[in-house]
Amino acid sequence: MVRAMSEDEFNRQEHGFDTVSERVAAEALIVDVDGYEGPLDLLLTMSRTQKVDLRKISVLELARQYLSFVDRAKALRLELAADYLVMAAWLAFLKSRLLLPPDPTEEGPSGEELAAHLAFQLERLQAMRDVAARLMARDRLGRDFFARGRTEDVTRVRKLRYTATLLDLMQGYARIRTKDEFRPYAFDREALFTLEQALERMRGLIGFAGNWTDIAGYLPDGFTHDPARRRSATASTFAAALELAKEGKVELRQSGVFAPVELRRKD
Amino acid sequence: MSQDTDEKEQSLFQAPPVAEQERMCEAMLFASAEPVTLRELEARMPHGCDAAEALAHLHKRYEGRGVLLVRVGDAWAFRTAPDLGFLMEKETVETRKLSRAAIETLAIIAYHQPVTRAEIEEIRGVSVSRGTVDQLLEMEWIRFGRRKMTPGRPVTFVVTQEFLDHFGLENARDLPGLKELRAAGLLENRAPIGAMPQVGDGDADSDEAPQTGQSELFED
Amino acid sequence: MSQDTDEKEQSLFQAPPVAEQERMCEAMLFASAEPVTLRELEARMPHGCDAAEALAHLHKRYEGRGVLLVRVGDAWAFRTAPDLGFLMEKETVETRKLSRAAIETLAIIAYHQPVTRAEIEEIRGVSVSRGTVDQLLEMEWIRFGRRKMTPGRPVTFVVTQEFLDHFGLENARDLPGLKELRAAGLLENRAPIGAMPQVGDGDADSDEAPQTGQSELFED
Repeated sequence: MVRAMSEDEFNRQEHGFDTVSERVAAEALIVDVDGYEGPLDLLLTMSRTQKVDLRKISVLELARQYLSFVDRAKALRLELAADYLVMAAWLAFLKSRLLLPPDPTEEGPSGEELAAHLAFQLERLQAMRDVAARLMARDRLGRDFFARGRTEDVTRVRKLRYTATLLDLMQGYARIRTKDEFRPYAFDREALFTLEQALERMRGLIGFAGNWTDIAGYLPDGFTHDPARRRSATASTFAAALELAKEGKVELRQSGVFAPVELRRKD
Repeated sequence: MSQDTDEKEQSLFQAPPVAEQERMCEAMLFASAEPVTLRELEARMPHGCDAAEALAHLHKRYEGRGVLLVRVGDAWAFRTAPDLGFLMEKETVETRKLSRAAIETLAIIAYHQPVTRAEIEEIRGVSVSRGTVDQLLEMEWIRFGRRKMTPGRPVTFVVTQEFLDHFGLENARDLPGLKELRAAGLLENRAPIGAMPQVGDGDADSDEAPQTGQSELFED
Repeated sequence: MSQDTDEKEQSLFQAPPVAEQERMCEAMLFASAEPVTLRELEARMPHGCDAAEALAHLHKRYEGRGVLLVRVGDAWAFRTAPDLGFLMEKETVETRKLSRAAIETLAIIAYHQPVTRAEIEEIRGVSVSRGTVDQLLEMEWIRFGRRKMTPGRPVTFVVTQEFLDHFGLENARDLPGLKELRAAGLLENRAPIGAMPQVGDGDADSDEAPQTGQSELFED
């Protein structure tokens, strides 16, 4: 366990595994990564071996410790989650920044600034853990203090009230919006607005089209939202408009390429 | 030495003062759903307590208050004073969960408002019963919005201030998008692996489809 | 004659005496298991009542009793005194055991609220699992807050009145250690600097350094 591991043990293990038992111990350490909530958590645990205030922690030392841990995992040919490797790469980068003299041409934050931020993150995580523990240790409703056990049940007014929670609402919406994703493919006639339908609809409406109106306004209700339905309705409405123009019932115009196609009753 | 132990033992088994016993009875009767018998009270109190005496004090303490200590058979309970019954009307409201159809209809109106009945049916994929809309109108969670400027000029529905109050929303735009719902684990986990959202990418740009759809709909 | 009518009218619209208002609040709060808001109390009381004043008296009256009047956000409730919990074995409700991740997530939301999912992940250094947020939402200890006015307008999480009630907090400012954390600068929203690795981080630029580092690491 990393928790219980001293510096000495770490150093000794860096020199390889002499015995089977050492190897088993090292593997146990790696397997225990499962018990950690990510690299930051592991770093926080490792930082405890320094036995100092988190504000005075040696980030360089911590980086060495973490990198040797990752090396051992590799030596054992054990897979680490990507998060842990990303952190290792970053710490290697940080280590080099901390060790090498600063390059004045280099942009970005200095090694010290990066180290300070990491120390801040560790301190903040530790602080959140501490307050979480304090919070959970408080007197709690239903365990240490109690609400009224018998609420009043006067039967004078019995009014039915329907209710729902925000969660119900969101789950309901999510249910509708995702149900199509999983439907087996089928030719969907419901999304089709036929030329015949469009013609019939237009014939009924052109009587009112005294002024120039965008043919997009003739799309039927219920065919304007869903892209597939809208596409079908647009195509058939356009074709129907052409048909009506051919019959001499309407005139069409378009002011430019991709401009709206407009329609007017021909008297 | 032995005297010390004696004293300790004695205090250990000594019943708490009456005032303390009164507090105990008060708390137990308050928290219990049913009237509690004298025997039950004493069984739960430290050894040597006299619940009857404590209750006598408690009874007196609550005389003339908004809540009274009353005897129910051979048990005791707190009851609100009979003359204040008129204040309890609200407690008798029976709440019932909204039906699934109503919730879905409401959700679509909230996310897509202003929206026509035909559009609701298009999104839900089933027709919306008259009763559902009427119920939501009656609850004052939705109301009629402007008519749509499309042929037939259909009426639209929008959500009301009461709706926002009930769900603790500042405005309907605060409703989480589809992507956020999924990231929060609110979608049933049935999506094919390839389509699974990755954690952490929920905030930025990958949410385009629902996001833009939503904002478009709200831009008027 | 006219004087008589005046007096009658006055008494008709006069609020009841404070002692009576106190009884009313006492009865209403006793009758409800949930905290009741000041507004709700006043809405149910006769016209002209001052629930706040009545509650102040009531609060004093119950000091040191087995049942206490406590404040929960904008609302008030009677709760048994915490030192008497040992008597209530029968009433104790088994709360669902929260995972370590859920507890930490809850604490982060409480202390940093309103907080986005990305910020929670930044603090914990690990992605927030779908079930965790879902569980906290379901327990009604957290809810969605306003969206952040940052790109993508991510939703935020805040704690609820149920949370305050459960942990016996008057309001979120009373969280244990809040002042100390703030004084130590640990609640500041310090943006991650430079090339810090981030959870579930997808954008190209902030990922550069680890990328190069990583390929180095694998060159063996």
